[in-house]
Amino acid sequence: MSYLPYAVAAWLCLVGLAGVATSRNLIHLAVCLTVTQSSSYVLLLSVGYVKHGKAPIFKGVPLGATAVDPVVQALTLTDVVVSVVVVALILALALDAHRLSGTVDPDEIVDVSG
Amino acid sequence: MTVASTLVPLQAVVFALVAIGAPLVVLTRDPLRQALVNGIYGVTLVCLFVVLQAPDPALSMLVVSAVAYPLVILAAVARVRGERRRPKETRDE
Amino acid sequence: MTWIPPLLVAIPLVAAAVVAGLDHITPEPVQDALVVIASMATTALAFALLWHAESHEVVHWFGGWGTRHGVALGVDFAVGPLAAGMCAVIGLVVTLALLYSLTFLREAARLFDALMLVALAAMCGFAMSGDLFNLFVWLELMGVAAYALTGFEVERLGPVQGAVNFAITNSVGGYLFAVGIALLYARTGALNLAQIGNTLSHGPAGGLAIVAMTVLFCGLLIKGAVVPFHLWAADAYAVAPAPVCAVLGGVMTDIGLIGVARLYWTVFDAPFGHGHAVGDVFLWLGIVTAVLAGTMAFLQRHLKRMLAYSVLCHIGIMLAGIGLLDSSGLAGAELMFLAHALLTAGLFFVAGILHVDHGLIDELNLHGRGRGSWMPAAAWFAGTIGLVGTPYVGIYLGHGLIDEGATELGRPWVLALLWLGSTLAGAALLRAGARIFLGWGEAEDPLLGGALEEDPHERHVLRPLLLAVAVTAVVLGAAISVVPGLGQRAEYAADRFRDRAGYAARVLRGRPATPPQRLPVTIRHTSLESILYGAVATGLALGLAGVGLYRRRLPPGVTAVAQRALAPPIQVLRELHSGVVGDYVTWVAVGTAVLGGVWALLLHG
Amino acid sequence: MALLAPALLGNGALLAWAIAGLPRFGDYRGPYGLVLNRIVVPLRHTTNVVMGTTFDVRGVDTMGEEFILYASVIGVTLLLRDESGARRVERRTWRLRADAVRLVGVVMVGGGLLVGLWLVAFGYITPGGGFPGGVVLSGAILVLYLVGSHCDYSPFRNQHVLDPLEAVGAGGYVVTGLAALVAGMPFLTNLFGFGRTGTLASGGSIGILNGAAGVAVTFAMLLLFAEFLETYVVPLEPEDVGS
Repeated sequence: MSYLPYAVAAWLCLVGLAGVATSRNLIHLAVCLTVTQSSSYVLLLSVGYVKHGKAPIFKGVPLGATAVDPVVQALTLTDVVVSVVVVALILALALDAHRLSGTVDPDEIVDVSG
Repeated sequence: MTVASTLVPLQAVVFALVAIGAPLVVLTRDPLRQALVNGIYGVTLVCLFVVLQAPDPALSMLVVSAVAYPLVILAAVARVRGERRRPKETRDE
Repeated sequence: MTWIPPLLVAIPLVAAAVVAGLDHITPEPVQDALVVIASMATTALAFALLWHAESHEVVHWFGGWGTRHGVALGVDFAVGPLAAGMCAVIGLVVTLALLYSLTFLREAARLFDALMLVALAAMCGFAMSGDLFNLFVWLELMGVAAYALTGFEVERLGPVQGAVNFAITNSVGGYLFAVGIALLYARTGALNLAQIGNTLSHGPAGGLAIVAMTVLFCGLLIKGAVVPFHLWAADAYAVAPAPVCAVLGGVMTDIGLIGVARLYWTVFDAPFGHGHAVGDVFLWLGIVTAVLAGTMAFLQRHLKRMLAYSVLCHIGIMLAGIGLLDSSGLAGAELMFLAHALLTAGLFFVAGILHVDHGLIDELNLHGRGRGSWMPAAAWFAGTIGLVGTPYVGIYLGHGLIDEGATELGRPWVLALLWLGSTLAGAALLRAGARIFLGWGEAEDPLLGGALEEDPHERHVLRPLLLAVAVTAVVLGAAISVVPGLGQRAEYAADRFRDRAGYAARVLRGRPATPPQRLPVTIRHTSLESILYGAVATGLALGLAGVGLYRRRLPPGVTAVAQRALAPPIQVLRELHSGVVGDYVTWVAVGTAVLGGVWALLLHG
Repeated sequence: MALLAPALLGNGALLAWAIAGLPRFGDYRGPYGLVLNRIVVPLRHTTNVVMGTTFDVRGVDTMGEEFILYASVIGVTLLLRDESGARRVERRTWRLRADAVRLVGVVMVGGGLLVGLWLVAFGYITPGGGFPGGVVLSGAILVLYLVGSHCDYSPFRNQHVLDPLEAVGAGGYVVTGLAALVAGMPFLTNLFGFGRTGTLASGGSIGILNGAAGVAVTFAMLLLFAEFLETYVVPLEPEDVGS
């Protein structure tokens, strides 16, 4: 059971990747990307967890109390912003694709290949 | 060192919920319904962050899955649905 | 001088904020001046940094948070001569591209300028950073700017497709990188590269380190567009406006390789440096990339797509140089980066000029139309010769140093394969030049496939400015091989870059760098072998270009045999580059699994 | 593609191998986070170590993050711009008329603004901070425009106002960092007095950077929403007849 958190993170990564690779709709694909990315924050927060630790916020808590790692939380904050940004950009591109070709299917917007 | 699991039951349950939520998001192929499922998945992630003692990421995740994702995704879905499908522009091959 | 590194990031970022924020308010000339001055100032500071970094390691701890008992508290930029040189060239190419776009892209110019400046800051930050997560931040920042710049021409489907493929594959790469960060952090409890390396040098490496290395390197190889992670690159580079292509193809692709080298020699050299398994995988990936991309370049008729494959070809050669894991190879890769960045940018600029003149970007459609425009023609041919590696021109010196490294390592066959790559790519560019500027060859060639849609026509440009920028880039790039003393300095820089323990001591304990012995200021000479290879490659490239132009004049027997032998593989190659992003992501998954498997077999046990 | 399943299996095997080498869940041994938990509060007087890390110890990462957001707003604006005049059509205004809806809206706006400001203001003492606060604020301001019957959609779209504000947020972050450099200290050095632990005046420049991030995020999100909603608002008439 001690490895369940990491296994969940790996699972999210694979599920998201499968979704991205098979998606036929750019809006759906963008959301699948966020699932892939959620893997990285689940992994980060899991590796920084300390047994019986409290949040690293020392208001009304004596300094030196057992607390979980603050660094992974700071990294997760950045990661969350990145995922919003990527979704916004891909959706903007999806709207462009729809305006130009009437479809948001990545297989059908192929203009260049080879 | 105890051999017993370091994972408390509450945490195990939330991890399991997240693990179940992810394939549901991916397998919901209809974007509108997916936005809904993704919102629920976001809430499970928020719960996960809370039980991992990470209130700051939990708040960020909460506002992202309650405000940012729905607004942007629904606007995109509405636009794609609302406009009648235009014929693919002809290009000289 | 430790105040310089943060400025290379801060100046372009502030300028980007001001330019985009004050759009509609300040007059256009002021904005233009601001953009160009910010970029030039960044470049000038990067050169000053290069000067200083030769005898010092310039370490800047942000916020003054240094180290405590060997634990890095904050984030650092640690700059040696190699990183400083990268920043200088990045600044130079971006500045040239911004000058070029002053009249080339009038519409939505502010947004364009702001994104270019953001990309400049992100690339410099990436080249200098000494912190694993900080690398990720810069990687994502340059990505976001680049996706939008690729889709700049929103009225055509091609750019949208290119930007979609670019954004999705590179985002997946970013997530792989993030997973790698989490794994290494769990193992070492550190984010500072030097500290991670120190921790990993104790005790067995184990599967965790192998997998972490795999996902981190795969993330970077996606950015670096190395086979099989390269599929997005041609789609993206063929559709972006010429100045954007110059930046993406000239310097941003190479960023992935800078990351690979940095991570290898600060972190993974510690657990895996005793063998050659990591390097050999890079070497093979590089060779396959060089030959495959060279072949693909030869099969293109769209100039920018051809140049994109030429970029990938040289990326492959540079990766092979890094994969030799010695100073000659790394120095060769660096010198090749300098020349290749400027020459590629120059050729993209020339392609932009052709487009301005004729509204066309297709080799066959442009057949004979470039007759009489001798300046663009001269720039094109000079750039092409520089990219083949003709002795003492352009990338030659880099090629020669990589040759030396391979020979010392007892792998002389590497030379032939790498030279084959640049020959193929060079032949394609020569063929296009001959067809366009000299009107040689036939106006139809089914080998090259169907025509792609032409870009919209940009008319109101200051053509002399475009030409001046293009010629400057080509001349600077072609001269890299004969700059006195540059080769020796690159070797010294590579020595310092590869010294993991020394880097860790300089970063974590503030030990000063040992300044080099007086380095000679003479042209670095190369082995006789390289001169021969260079000469043969040039001849072969000319010959192949001729075959490309006058294929139908070959004896019918030869054509038939060639047709039968080559048609099926060419067909397979074209189908692999399908333009469908789902396939690309599948290839990313395949590549990661295979690389991880290979390293697991070679390194475990 | 038939290759996908085996490739994902391979990746799964790799990840499983890596996981086997990880310390057991809950066994984080540092050193990085444990050191920061010990030193940030005494050195900076902020009780929220995560925010102390985000805006001070690793402040440069957050600067990059603000610009990732900034670049994406510019990028989305670039991608969704109307290049061809032919497609330029009158924007439909977005007005909600039912009073009950508006009442709900006003309550939401009030609550949203309060929550957002609170999150930004106290972020470095208790959980919160510039990013979640900014997103909530932008949501509240968006609702404000939707319920306000007199202000139609267009002033909200007015980039002459929003662009500079966003730039002030993102640029302000860098300028705060540069101020330290000008003073002869490393970039982003915390120059100010650190105040009493656990109060608003604690943390020195953490508060300034947090505020800058809040401003940047608020207006970045507003611009982002505006771009997407505007695209949505374009009417469905066959505007491209004859073009």
